[in-house]
Amino acid sequence: MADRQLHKFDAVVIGSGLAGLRAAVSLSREYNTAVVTKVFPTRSHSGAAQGGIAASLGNIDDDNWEYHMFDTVKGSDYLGDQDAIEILVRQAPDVVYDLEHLGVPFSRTKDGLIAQRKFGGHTLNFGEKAALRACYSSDYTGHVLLHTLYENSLKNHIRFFSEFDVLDLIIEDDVCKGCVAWDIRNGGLHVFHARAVVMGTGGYGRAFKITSNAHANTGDGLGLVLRNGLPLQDLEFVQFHPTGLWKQGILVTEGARGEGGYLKNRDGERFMERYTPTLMELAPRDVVARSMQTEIDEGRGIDGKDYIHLDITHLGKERIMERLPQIHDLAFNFSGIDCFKEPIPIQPTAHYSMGGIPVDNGCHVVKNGKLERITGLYAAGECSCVSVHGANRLGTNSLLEATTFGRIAGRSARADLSNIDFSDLPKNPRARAQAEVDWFLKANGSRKVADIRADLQETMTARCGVFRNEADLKKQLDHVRELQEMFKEISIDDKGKVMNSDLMEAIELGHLLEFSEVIVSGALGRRESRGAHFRKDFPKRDDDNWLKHTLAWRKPGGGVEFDWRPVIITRFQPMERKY
Amino acid sequence: MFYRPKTGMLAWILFRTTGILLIIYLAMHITVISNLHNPGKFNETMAFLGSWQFRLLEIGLYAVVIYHALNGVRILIIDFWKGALFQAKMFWILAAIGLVLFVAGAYPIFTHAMYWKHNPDKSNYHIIEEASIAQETFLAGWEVKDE
Amino acid sequence: MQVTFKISRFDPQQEEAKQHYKSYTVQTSPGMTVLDALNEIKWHQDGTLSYRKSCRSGICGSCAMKINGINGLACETQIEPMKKKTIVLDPLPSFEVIKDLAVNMDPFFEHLAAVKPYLINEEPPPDRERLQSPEEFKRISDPIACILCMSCTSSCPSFWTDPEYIGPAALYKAYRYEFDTRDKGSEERLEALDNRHGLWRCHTIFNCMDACPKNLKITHGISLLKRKVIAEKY
Amino acid sequence: MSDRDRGIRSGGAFSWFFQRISGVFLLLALLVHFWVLHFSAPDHGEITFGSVMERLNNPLWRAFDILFVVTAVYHAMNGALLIVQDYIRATGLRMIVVAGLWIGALYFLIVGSMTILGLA
Repeated sequence: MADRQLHKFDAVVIGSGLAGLRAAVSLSREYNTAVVTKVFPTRSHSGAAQGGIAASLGNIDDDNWEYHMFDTVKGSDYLGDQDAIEILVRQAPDVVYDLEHLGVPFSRTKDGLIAQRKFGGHTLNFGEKAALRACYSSDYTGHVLLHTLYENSLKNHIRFFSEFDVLDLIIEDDVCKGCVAWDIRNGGLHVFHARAVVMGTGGYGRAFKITSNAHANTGDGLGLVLRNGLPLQDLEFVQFHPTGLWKQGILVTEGARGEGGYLKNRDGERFMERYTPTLMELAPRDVVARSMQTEIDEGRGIDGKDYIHLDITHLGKERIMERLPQIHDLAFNFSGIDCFKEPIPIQPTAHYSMGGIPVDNGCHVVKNGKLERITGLYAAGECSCVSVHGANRLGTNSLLEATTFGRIAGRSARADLSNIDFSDLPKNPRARAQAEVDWFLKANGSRKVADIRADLQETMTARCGVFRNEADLKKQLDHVRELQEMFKEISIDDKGKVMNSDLMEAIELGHLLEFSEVIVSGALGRRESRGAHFRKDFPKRDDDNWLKHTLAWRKPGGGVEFDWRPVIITRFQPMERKY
Repeated sequence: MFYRPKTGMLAWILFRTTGILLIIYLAMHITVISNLHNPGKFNETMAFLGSWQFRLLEIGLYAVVIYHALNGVRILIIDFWKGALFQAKMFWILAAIGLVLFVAGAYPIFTHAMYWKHNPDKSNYHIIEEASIAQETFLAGWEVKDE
Repeated sequence: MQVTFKISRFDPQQEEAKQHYKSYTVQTSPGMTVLDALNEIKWHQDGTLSYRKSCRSGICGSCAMKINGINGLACETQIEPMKKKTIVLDPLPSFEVIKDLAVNMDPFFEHLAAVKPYLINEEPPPDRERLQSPEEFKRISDPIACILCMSCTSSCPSFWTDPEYIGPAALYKAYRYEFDTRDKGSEERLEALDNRHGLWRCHTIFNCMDACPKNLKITHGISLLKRKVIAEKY
Repeated sequence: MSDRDRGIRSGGAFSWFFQRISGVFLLLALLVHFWVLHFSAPDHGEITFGSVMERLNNPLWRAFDILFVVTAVYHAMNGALLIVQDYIRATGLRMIVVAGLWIGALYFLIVGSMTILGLA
């Protein structure tokens, strides 16, 4: 009898965020494509991106890709690979036009062109003044991109396997042959046999307590890669977004500052003039987050508490409702704040992972610093590390990266597919995933998933957050390992197969614990401060020793193994990063 | 299945209910006026319908008509202008207008009913005979089967 | 404040599976949302409870459910301002319940696909963007914020009685493309719109707009679509 | 056409549009009807055979009344069909009810028109 839970597709895309869908839309033009995703496509967290997508269209300013490239390189604190960055910024206008042609509704200028706004770290003429570079759709940019790509997926008849959680990749002899996924709705393990697998599994903000990320953002893709003996790159670089709603961490777009919002401390002072007098509130995120944290740590938070005010009252009701309608709703629904009249309480929130699955410029997943590929495996978007963001990502570059490299991943796979045939599946491709599920469903220990997760998130935020130091990181590394041991003693309440979110949360926590060890180890190892990674004990950037990418493997018995990969520098030599 | 109704749903439920009541009324009304060919029965029926008890029912009918008509207007404003943006407010404004119309209209209906109640000698019963004579002039050639 | 959550439970794996209510007590604090309370219950009281959640900031549309008799997003609904001792949670009405508060979303997205919710324009695109004025953008700036949470369609009495009715969400999506100046697909979409399970099934009841967590002007959009079809036909 | 639609031809664009047009006409006609019959009538609004006959002698009034009846029956029938379409899900029962509605509509249409014309 045919195995009804065995599916064969030319290409399988894991994850249905911007990168995954963009790759799928590209692939589906030629090949039979499936998207396997643990949340329904339009529930993906790309939709929460608000502010914009960067491209040097020059619709308002006299902009060009070289300025954009310089800003991105400088923003990355020179850790970004400049060949990849060049691909990104040079393709940017075409990528945006392409999206517009696919139907994305952008806000417009008076002349009917795509409107552009200011965003942190984006400048004209190599740092002279803030540039209007972020194409946007009020403050729903990620949302409209995601929905438009989903709608194009419908047009292209892509097969969706929604609410299928991928538990394993099938990789043998450096060839990826597909993946194994758990059907969340009905239970059961499905095998997806494919010639090409594209990962677009997103980030891992849920390793932290205060985060702008969704409950789903548990970095499962990173865990899958680690378990298959592949490395992760630059995981210690975690971006903290300056403006998360206080206590919730919910994102308040940088566009709020791009439109002219102020940051104020308890004395009502626009404190950014002490840190970055040229760009003020529009400095890159790492700089603003650190400045805010410094204000808070030195007792100048509002009422001495751990938050700062984001003031947009002076923009006026009309402009807020036109350009930032979502911010108005978020502030009202989640903080009870009327942003027409009152400032919004905000604090830094874990937002984006610069690191991820190491890939070459064609989005092929590589297995080492020599860039040797895994055949048939691709990665794009936040889960990957090309690396275009280096040590710190500029706002609006993530939507750009996801769509640009999503398209590149799709195109690479299309090109490769003419040479890749289906390879035979192993005898029992489900074995490992089956063992995992069985173990969880039988787990009858004394610990709760929720407690271990809360502990991990709290300690990661406290010890591996905006500011880091050796003592804290060491303590945290030990603690993560302790938590990994505790995890072996968990139990879950729900033993069923239908919509078992208890099981899902346990699986997700397993991933979180594994790569959190890599994050902390990487942060402990990198004895310098660069971009989002700031060591109070090593506050200076150290180009002599640390101008290199971290590659980290998780050893089978536990512990992390490192290797390094040089940073590619083409046009811009490292220099001091000042704004 | 319970779903908490808000203004819009309330308006719609009432609209459908009054619609059904009006269908029933329409059927009755046509039946009644079909008696027009028989002046005797016509006046008899009219007299019955003119009784003050029935006039009270008529006031109810009047309310139903007002509601159905005004909500119809509301729907037209929704369908052909931008009424959807202020439909709830519109409902209450029209409700106020409806109330005024109702009081303005119900009062004369009711006073008429009272008038007949207190002046039974002036009610329709007196003109039955007169009308029966008139029948012949009007209904030349019409076969009167009843009575 | 102590609040009792009366939650609709249904587990198809039980023998003689039947929908029933189970009550949980949660200690609330200011700012706590219904989703926070559900998490509290799931994480510390009863792990077998199933519901969908993701962004918890009102943009993904996962956690739509019936809260005290009216559809909305659990993540956006603050508990204490409701001033209720008991809060009743049900799955979205009119959709098949998979387990507890999670419903089968397939029919909803099939209806959405029926209106061809994508830009139809066979003319080769220009090298740059297609032009569109700010006013033209403004006509679609409301519907593009739709998060497809299903609250509207599930709240619609017309949908309750006619599962084939494509529902307010799909109609509003159709509006989003029909009124996009770049779109040329009117004729292709007409088939799905101009029939008794399409536009004309909307009786302007406004449950959709009352339920919409994004406060979108759904019924107004549907009215404009109706007018457009009427104007083309008569 | 799916099974659920059997027995109903209503609910399309025409039905929607004409329901509104007929509604507007009915509203205006009703105002006239009410005014002429009830409010402006002498003798405290009594309706007598004589007063009705007098009015119906005018062919314009007759045309008006016939149009009124036709529109009212149409509007009622269309509304009823919409309600049936919503709430009666069993095909058999629905066909019976729809048939009943048609018979009723035709009956009242004929009776109403005959009444007005028969007096001419």
